[in-house]
Amino acid sequence: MTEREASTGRRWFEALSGTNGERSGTPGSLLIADATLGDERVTYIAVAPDPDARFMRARHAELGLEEGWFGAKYLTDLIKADRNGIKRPIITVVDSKSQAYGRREELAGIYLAAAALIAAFAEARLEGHPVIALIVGRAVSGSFLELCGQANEIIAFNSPDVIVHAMYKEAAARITRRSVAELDKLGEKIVPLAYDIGSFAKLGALYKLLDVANPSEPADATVQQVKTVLLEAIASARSGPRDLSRRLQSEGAQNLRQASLIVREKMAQQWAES
Amino acid sequence: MSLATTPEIAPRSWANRREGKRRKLAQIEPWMNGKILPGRYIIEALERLLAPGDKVVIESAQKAADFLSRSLAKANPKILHDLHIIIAAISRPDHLAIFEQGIARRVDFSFAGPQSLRVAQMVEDGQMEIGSFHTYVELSARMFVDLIPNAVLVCAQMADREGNLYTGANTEETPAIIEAAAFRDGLVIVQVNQLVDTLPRVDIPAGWVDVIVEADRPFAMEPIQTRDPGEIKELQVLTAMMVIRGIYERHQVISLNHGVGFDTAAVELLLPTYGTQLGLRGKICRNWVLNPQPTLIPAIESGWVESVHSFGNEAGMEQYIAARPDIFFTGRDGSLRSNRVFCQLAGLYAMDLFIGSTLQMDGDANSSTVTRGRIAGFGGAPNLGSDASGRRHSTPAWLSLITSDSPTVRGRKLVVQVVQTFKAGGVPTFVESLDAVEVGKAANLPIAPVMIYGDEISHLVTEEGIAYLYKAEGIEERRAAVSAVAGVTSVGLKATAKRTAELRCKGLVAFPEDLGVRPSEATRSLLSARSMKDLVTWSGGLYQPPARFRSW
Amino acid sequence: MEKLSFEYPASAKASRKAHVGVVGSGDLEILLEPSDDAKAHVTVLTSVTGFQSTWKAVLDRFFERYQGAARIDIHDFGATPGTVTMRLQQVVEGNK
Amino acid sequence: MIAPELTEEVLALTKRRSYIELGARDRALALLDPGTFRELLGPFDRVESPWLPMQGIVPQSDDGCVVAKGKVDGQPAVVIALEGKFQGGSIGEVCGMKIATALALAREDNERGKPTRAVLSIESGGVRLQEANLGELVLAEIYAEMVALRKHTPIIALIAGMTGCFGGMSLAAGLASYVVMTPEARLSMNGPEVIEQEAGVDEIDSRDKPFIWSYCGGRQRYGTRLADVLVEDDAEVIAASVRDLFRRGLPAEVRSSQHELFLDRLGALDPNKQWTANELRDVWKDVSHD
Repeated sequence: MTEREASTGRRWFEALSGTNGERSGTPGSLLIADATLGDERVTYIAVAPDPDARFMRARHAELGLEEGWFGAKYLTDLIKADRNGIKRPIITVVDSKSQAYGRREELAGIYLAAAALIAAFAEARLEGHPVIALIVGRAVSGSFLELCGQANEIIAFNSPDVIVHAMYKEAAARITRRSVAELDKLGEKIVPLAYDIGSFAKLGALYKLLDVANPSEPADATVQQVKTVLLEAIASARSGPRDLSRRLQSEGAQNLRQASLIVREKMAQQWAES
Repeated sequence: MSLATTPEIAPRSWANRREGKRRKLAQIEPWMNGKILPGRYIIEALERLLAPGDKVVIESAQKAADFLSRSLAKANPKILHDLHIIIAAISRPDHLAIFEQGIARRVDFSFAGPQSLRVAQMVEDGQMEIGSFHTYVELSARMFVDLIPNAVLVCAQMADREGNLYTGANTEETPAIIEAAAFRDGLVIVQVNQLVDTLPRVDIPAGWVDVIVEADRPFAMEPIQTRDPGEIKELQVLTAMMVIRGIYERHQVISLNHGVGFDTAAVELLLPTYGTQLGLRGKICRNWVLNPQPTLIPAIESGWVESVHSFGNEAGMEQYIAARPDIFFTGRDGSLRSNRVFCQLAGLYAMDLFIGSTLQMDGDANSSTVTRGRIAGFGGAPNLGSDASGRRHSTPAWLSLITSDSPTVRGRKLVVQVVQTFKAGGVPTFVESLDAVEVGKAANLPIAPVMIYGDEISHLVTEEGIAYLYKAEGIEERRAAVSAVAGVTSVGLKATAKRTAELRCKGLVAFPEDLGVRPSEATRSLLSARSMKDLVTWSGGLYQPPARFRSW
Repeated sequence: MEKLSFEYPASAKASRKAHVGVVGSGDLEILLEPSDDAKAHVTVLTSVTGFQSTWKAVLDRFFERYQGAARIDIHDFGATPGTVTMRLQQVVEGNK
Repeated sequence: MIAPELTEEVLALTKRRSYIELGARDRALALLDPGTFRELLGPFDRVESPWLPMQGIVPQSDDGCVVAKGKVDGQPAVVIALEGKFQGGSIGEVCGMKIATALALAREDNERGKPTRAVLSIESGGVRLQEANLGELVLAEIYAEMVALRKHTPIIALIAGMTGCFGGMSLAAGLASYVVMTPEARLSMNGPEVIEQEAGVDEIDSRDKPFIWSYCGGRQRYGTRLADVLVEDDAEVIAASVRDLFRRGLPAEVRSSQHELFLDRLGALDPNKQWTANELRDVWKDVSHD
């Protein structure tokens, strides 16, 4: 194996788990490690760059076919293993470019690999595993949906390098026939369009927006700081509901997801009446 | 009687053209193997065979001799310049390149659809000089009178070693173009897709051909007549219903030509459903002058159609045509025999009706597809959409347009325009003055490029209703009838309720309810085929749509 | 995008709610609800600006024939006047 | 003139009612037992996208999503139908929330012993870029509800029309208990234009329509057992296939849980070559866990 490509995600994964996350039998891009956090045994998961990935369109920290299916299988086995014991917290360390874009991927049904991984995280949450997403870098489109979407609690670093979005700016500009400058301008006015993590936080889906010194280079102090927050998030997940309803109860959602709330309220009312 | 000749004066040569042609061919003799020229010499060969000032025909309508036009565009403009190009359709970037390079300057043409913007620019920039706009058949006619070519660059599907040509399904105007050169000592240069030992049939004899070159790829072919039924709108179903009830049924239209477009495709697709419900099968729409448009398949399959003669082929229809020789003109090999000149002639003299569409129409019913900033020209519409006053045979439809009881009156062809009052984007179809008038002035044309003149149009159909313009007595009445169906365009807003009521009473204007057409029935479910795939099903799998139309 | 409002006199209350169309390319959506005053109130939200007089002409003609008291909401995505008229006829069909 | 005999295929074509041609509301009507359709948050509730008008885009009164309660095969059901003609069936806050809420309410029915089943009729290009991050969030909520509901009752994803099923909604199709497709439908995560943009025209030529349908069209997805049923575009036949699937009950193992099978399928592929659709079918034919 060639030397591991450095990335913010990999650095944080290694700093938190104390291992490089390599496991025989799973792809090199899929980092998985069991570690101790406080008194807890937790599992860390990340998708990182791997120049040797079997599928060439998934070598730069993309969620591809293998990342999806191997990740799903691992999680499903983990759920089984913990069935009668303590439900291990699962922490994703997220700095992944996007889903993989390629012909082979579409032929072999990458949508299903993604669905499999999402289902596995959702099952874990429904089974009572605290699922925590720690966004340290990119969580765009498929990488957000697959690694963060089903988490009980999402934590993001308050850093200009952290980005949560449906699509990278250049591509979104092309498709919506706007210039990048126009997109930025719109983002100032229309919060869900903005690319900065502060705006995303306003939507109410984050457990915490975390200020970390030098977020791309973990240090002892910042690792400790993050671990503390992770433990809080785990406790919060354990005490909270097993669905995603908290995202809608947040203050941010009360401000910016009023339409969502109206849909929920009115439909429930009409459903009951019909 | 004897004629005195003076020995000092050299006798006039009566074969300068023949001599010139011989000399030119001698210059490429070393490269030739019989009539076959290896493709790698084509650019140099064109430089030797053509000369500045020559009139050169480039074949380009549905099929295009694109290997030859691409090669001509690469010629050295120091050797080859100021050619006069005669071309039916300026359709390809390489056609424009020939002018940009200065290889050609003057052009006589018919149509410039996809390149119409660039053509307008090049005229403005002085890179291109327009002789005249023509209709297709008119341009072919001039090749025998005052635009006799020095050379023609044409295409065929195959040639044999002797030089006989097979033009196959897409014969179009190849025979006419070649005839104009071959019999007046012009050079006949042909690109072929394939050299073979035995041809399926001989369409052009070797004796008319001078140079054959195998193209680097098959000649370009655009499926320009294919309309996807999936894109037909409900309003087009409504106008199609009105056309069938208010025109075809009323005038007993038996022989007809459909222009290309969704409006007419809707009519074709309604025949097996709406037309059959009205009990009209066998009574109308039997003999067609039309390319083998896929939207005609359901009408053919349900027994509406007796015959179809075609201008050219339509890609993907080959197997279907071969399996329906009772309907289409086919060679013994089974492939379509098309011929644009004969088909235009049939459209002029043997049709009960022409129906087509336009981009603009003025209050007098003059129409044009020329709009600002574009020099598009016309294809066959002006011919097909005109009444040939030299016609002498009569049919019920032709006679039904007689409006006077003079003992020497003649009948008239039905010339129908079907339009929506507004085009997409809120652009009105009906305008106070055609853009063509301005465009004509700007391009220094002697007359405005009108496609069909108002007095030629017998019927105008819009989503509002039908104006039976042939009944109009005088220009004022024609204008009023046009306004009555022109919706809320500036032309339509001139209509008054009172005048329109009078015209309805007189039978000059009919709204859907006057025709027994119910707008609520005008849904897409009335179309006998609603998708390309439905057309394939109707054809029993014989129609094979080009890739761009396949979504399954 | 442009928002336009029109008002027409009406003689009878529209009988019921009706909805037709879709806010898709070249099409429009129309919602019709009975109104208690003797008027037809039309609001148009259109993606194409600068066509106020065309809208007025289309609606003027339509309300020469239709007399229902109704609140009519139009969401337009570049429909031609012909399409607008067709959808208006559909939405009032059986709703005189 | 004598009426010629039309082939059975043509006769069937002339008789059938196209499902693809139907709008979302009529699709829901076609899927539900006659007389049982009751729309929730219909056009007159006017719950529209608040975000589109802010960007000068005309909203639709149902935000492109029709939710209807009723019965399928006599059993309580909810049909969720997306309208491909409005903003390409894209998922914005309101329409996404309508889907997630309908699924949640169906789950609550099931938890209370009422076996409400769910059909998703999908026409979608994916997340609505004008509502970007809210689209992502509602998608996550849709997935969460699908995983919870499919434990109780089958969820059928029905992909019929020309918009196809892309982006975020392709993942929803991946989470469904059963997938029904027509040959015209496509099911794929990334649209061909996006892949061409990201990976070049040699990877995917987005204008080559036969090629695109060859890898993600209904025929191929059915041929590689990524779809359970392939149906012709006929509203009655499609409704019947939905009823049949519900009669099957819960699948032994939903597709997104078949890890071993799909890992074996991936293992059988040579990652160094670009496979054709037929090659994939051939290779996968031999990888079976039945």
